[in-house]
Amino acid sequence: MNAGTSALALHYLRVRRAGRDVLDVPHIEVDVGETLAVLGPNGAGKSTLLLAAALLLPADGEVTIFGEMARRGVHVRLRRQTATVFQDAALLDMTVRQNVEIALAMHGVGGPERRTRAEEWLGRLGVAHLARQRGHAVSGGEAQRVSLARAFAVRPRLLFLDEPFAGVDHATRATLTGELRALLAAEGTAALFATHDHSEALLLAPRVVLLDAGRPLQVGPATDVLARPESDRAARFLGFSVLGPASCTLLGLRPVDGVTRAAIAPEAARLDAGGVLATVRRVEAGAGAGRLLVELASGDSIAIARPVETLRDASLAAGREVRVAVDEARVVWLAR
Amino acid sequence: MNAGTSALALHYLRVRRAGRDVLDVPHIEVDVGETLAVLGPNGAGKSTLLLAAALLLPADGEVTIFGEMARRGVHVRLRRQTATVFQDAALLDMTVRQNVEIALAMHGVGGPERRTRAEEWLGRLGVAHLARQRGHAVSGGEAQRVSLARAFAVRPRLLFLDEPFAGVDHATRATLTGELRALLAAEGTAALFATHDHSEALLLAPRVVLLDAGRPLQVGPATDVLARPESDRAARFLGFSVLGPASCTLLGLRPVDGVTRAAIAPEAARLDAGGVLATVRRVEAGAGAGRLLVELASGDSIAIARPVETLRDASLAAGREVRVAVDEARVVWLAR
Amino acid sequence: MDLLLDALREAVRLLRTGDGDVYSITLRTALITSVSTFVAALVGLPLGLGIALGRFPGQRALLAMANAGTGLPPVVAGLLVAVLLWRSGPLGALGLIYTPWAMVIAQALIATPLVVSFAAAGVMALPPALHLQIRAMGAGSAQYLWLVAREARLALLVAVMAGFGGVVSEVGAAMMVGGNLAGETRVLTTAAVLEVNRGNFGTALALGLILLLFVIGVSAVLTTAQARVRRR
Amino acid sequence: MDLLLDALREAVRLLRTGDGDVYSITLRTALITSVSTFVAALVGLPLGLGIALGRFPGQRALLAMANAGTGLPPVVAGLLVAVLLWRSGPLGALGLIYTPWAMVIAQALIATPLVVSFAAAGVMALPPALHLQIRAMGAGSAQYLWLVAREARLALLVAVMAGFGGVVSEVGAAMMVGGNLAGETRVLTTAAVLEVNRGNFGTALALGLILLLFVIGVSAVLTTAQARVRRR
Amino acid sequence: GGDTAPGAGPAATTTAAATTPTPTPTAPKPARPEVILATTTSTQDSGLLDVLVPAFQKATGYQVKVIAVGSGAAMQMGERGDADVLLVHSPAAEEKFVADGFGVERTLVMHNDFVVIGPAADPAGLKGSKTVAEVMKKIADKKATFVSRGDNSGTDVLEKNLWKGTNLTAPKGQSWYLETGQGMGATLTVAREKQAYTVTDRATFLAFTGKSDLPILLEGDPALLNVYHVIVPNPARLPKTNTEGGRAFKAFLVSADAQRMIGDFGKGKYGSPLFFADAGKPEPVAR
Ligand SMILES: Nc1ncnc2c1ncn2[C@@H]1O[C@H](COP(=O)(O)OP(=O)(O)OP(=O)(O)O)[C@@H](O)[C@H]1O
Ligand SMILES: Nc1ncnc2c1ncn2[C@@H]1O[C@H](COP(=O)(O)OP(=O)(O)OP(=O)(O)O)[C@@H](O)[C@H]1O
Ligand SMILES: [Mg+2]
Ligand SMILES: [Mg+2]
Repeated sequence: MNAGTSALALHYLRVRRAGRDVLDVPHIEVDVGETLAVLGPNGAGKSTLLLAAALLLPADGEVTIFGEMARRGVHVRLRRQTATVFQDAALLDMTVRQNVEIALAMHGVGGPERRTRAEEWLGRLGVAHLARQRGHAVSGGEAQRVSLARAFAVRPRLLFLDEPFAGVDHATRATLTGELRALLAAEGTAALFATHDHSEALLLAPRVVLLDAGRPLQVGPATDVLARPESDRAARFLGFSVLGPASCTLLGLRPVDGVTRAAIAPEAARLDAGGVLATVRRVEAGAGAGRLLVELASGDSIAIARPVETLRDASLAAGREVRVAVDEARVVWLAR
Repeated sequence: MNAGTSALALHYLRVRRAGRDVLDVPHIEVDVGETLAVLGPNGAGKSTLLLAAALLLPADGEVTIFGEMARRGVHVRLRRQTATVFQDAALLDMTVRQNVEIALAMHGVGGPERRTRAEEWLGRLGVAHLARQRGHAVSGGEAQRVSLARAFAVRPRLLFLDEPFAGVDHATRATLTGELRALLAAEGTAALFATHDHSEALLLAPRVVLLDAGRPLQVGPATDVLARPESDRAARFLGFSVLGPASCTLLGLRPVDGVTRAAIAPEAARLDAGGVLATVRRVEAGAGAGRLLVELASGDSIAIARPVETLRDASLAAGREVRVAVDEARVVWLAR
Repeated sequence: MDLLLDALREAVRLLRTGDGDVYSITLRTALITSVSTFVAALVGLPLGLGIALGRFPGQRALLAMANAGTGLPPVVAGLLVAVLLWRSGPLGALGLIYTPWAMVIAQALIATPLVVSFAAAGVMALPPALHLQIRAMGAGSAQYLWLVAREARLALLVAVMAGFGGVVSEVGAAMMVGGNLAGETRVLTTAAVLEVNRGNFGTALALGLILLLFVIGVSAVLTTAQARVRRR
Repeated sequence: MDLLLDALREAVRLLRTGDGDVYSITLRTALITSVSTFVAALVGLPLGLGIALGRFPGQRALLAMANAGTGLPPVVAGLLVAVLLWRSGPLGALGLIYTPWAMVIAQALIATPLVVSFAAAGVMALPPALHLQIRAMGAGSAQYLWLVAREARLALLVAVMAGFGGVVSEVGAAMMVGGNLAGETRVLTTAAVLEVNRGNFGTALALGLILLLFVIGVSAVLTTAQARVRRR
Repeated sequence: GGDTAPGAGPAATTTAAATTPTPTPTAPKPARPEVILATTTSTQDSGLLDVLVPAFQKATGYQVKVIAVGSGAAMQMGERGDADVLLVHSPAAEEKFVADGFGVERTLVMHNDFVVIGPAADPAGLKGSKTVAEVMKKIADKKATFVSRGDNSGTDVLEKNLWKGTNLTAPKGQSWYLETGQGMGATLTVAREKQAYTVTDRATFLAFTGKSDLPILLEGDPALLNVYHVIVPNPARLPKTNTEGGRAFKAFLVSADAQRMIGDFGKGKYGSPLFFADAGKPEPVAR
């Protein structure tokens, strides 16, 4: 590990909570200026990972921030190089502007500049009009935005972002992701970024780590990991349908090298008059996309991407028979 | 208003908070078995609307639930026909299962059935393994799921859902939206559903109301409202780019009936070698989609949908020159 | 300083030999203070909850009274109860003066405002969202109160301990309405005062130490509960 | 019952005429209890915060001591301080016994555990996420303590009021170390006890009422702060 | 004059100071002005000290700190050197105090007397009895409720002696024998409420007149004499004490002025004095 290029290095990081190992990470590293996205199902340990890395949760193992290993006495100094946006943005019981100013004060920013910088960032996050409102009297998304303003305003070298856009409305979210990306690049800020949104991960992070049950499941370039899961669990979490040998045969998919399980992205499946017969189970939606869940004769289910506008069509009602085809080129074969 | 068909009717509902009118709704009605989605930017008043409708926040005006007007003394009885999932799921300081059971107890469900029903619903929401964990010791998304289990378990006739899937991972979210839709249909449950996700609104709600600054901006069928905003504000909130006359001319768009402002969905714009010259401002992402924000010579910006995988391409770096075209058939002309 | 050592030795001696009725006095102290604390909790906890949660006229006045009542001098409380219970008083016929019951009444009068004030403060400190959650589940008034109390249980325990601490240490009311009658209404505090008056400061301190032992035992319940919550 | 009316009338008379030095006694009461409460707050608030927040050996023992100390009988506290301050005691040379300073010391000893215990309980009741938020902002120890204290300010006010209530109403320590000297260490409670001993129950009650008036005035600060928070 | 009513409230201090004729101050400001007087509750509760102390302070410039406790506690303070002068009424204990070398210059100041009071109905039939021995025997025989202070005060010691005088076993522990462990005032209140017999000093009893409905059933027996002495702690044994101040107060108590004030105290309010000045008289023998 090179002190000059590593913003954050975690070694054999373990957290026990309520008697369970909720985090067990052999090694994760974030380079200076790099953004690493953390994806994983609910309860995977994303928040735990961020808190432990931000030195906010006692953990076994080593946390190294810009080359300096965290140990008693240096925590505050190390934390001042970072800023954290929590999943549940909790503002202090003071005005919104003071909430930002207080963080600036801790980073040694002088009085007059505190105020201008606080107002600047509240403005950039579209909550300048709330500056004099009390921190407890804002809406969920507003609190999230103030929390982002607070984190950005201190100009940290390393950012911990825990689903920071979860409660933010879509128009603002798009703007914010765009600004965040520009900002991180301009300031050379590193970030560890927990999210459930693949598009955000793809935009912001060159690399992602998939976390599951506290352990890294897959690490790599964002486009690779999201498009090519390496295990059943990863595939299912990423929204792929996992098919066994019977289904593969049914769909005419020829496995490579004796591997028999196929992961199929919803976009790789389509309704096709020439396809295999299947029964509609239900329609699903989320994250801007629609999916039709159908069951094959083999018993496996397969999700098919559908335009959201068609989701309420009566032709897709549960129990209907449809014909399904899969784009063989886009099938991901699972070794495990 | 017909008592037999109306699940929820709000009349001249007003809420003041910290000296501001944060909600001012002349009339909103949800039919028995119907789902109405509430969309709106952060701070629009969605949560306030739900809380006031659920009789949890003092408000001026009338709230009628299944034909019975809320007034002193009947609140508890009316509330027992409803269930609410809050934006910030707060569990009580008892085990997860007890959190569900206690709600069932309030709805008069007997001891042994309480337990089976609680376990059934925790299972359906994928958090059965947490049944014995304390309510304060679960992750954000887990708490959200328990909160959903608690709401569904009581089999309400009217559901208030405040961004219930915001912290839920995508795979689960897809499953849950699908199940929720089936459930609402099967049980004839009505719902008032605040969300930021258009796909969820389109899947679950035949009708949506756009809320802005506490006031309904536009109400109608989900596909209409989301595809055809009627005002600048609605258009911008829904992710449309709003262009003035100069830009329209530049792009060769001919306004209908002297109206001069065009709202353009990101999907209606594309990069096109034969298009108009524009400068890349930045890339954005969110809700599963990517967008390229470019600036026209006229000064207006326009967002163009892009596949998420391409968002980090160097060719889209800020400052680059691109050529843009708009699909005239998909332009929405704004009267105001 | 020697006095402190003497007192310690004397405390051990008293506890070993049971001299000076120290066991029966301690038992009586335990009984009387438990009953007064219990009564105060029974009255004070619902009142404190009600004041913190309800919206009714006079609520603020009640809170103000309870807050002020935490400074009610025991001797004044004792005098008030004595005036009622004396033979010449309106309740004189009950013959309660100089009985443990009189002490219970006076001490409950002292402890109740303490319980009310601290219970109300504790309940007001709960997160506002909690109340909405509980109401949203369809809680009736009783269920609502019960669940809020359950969430505030540590604060309510603190409130009850405040009441207990107030009565176990007070002497003015116990003297005034109990009369410090040997074998009947003599408790550890009044016995200690007696020893002070007798000039037996060592014995007085010894009795104080025994009282503290008792209080430590009782308050360990609170400390343990707090430690458990803190560990999470 | 007549006694109560008499007492009321007497209280009014005392306040109108200023007889019996009632104003100077009230002023002295205010001064002594404020200083003791201030000292107790100065010592107790940081201790309470530290116990609630820190992780150090002996923390639980300290909490247990503070919790138990809320039941420390004033007369025992008074005796302890007296033993130190008597001429024959180790600090006798300071000549503090039977001065207001002695009362301040004894009362601070009584109030400090109250402040510590209630401050700790109040801080422990803060939402756990708050601590993370503050630390995440890069707070040093002092900034952390300050911000936590700021968030818990109402609970800390309650704790200080508990200390104040404890000393303003107590009489054992004030008598023991102050000596109830007219014009020097006589405060409202000790004056009331003197009147009780003299059989002037009406005057005693009147003094008690005046004390209550004073306490109501002081505790109004708390009630007002609570009402403001509640309105949100 | 010295007719300030006992129990006139804290006002006594100021009014008394204003109206007491003061001897011309001759002494210069004392080197150690603070004098701690340990005394019994009866001198304080009756209001006598509210008259004497200001006069002394005015005359001499000393500051007296009156610590009113039981005689037992007062002598404890004396033994430790925490008092500069004692005014007490527990002769046997006083003699032991002096004999043990803790006190010097024990001087007679005043006396009043104890009385036996009880319910008007007089269930034990004390009325008409001539001696206190007779009275105590009747109470014991009838097992009539009797309230004792039980606090080692002068009064308490005397009362305990009265039982011994009748050759009865000590009544402690008998169900009819209540020990309050409190001062005289509180004990009078208990006796009133319990409609019980008790022994009280006349000063406190008179101060409580109107608040106690128990009549005097026996008085005048020489055995009921209540004698107050002033004692100065032994400076050789207790060097830290303010002997000078203690002696000054002693001298004041036996001065003609103070003796007159003592003799006049309470006359106006109760028609009879509460104390009888005794300075210079021989030690009373009957006890
Ligand atoms: N305070 C706590 N005490 C004990 N266990 C906890 C606590 N908080 C979380 N957990 C458990 O730790 C595990 C990891 O939680 P964590 O909050 O890190 O998950 P997450 O990946 O952030 O999930 P989400 O997507 O829901 O935010 C979960 O199984 C959860 O139940
Ligand atoms: N407790 C409060 N006191 C005063 N004002 C409040 C309070 N809570 C919210 N507000 C204000 O009320 C308005 C509406 O808030 P509300 O929570 O209803 O918004 P929302 O539409 O749910 O937003 P979001 O998408 O962020 O959840 C906002 O402007 C907010 O600042
Ligand atoms: Mg999380
Ligand atoms: Mg909201």
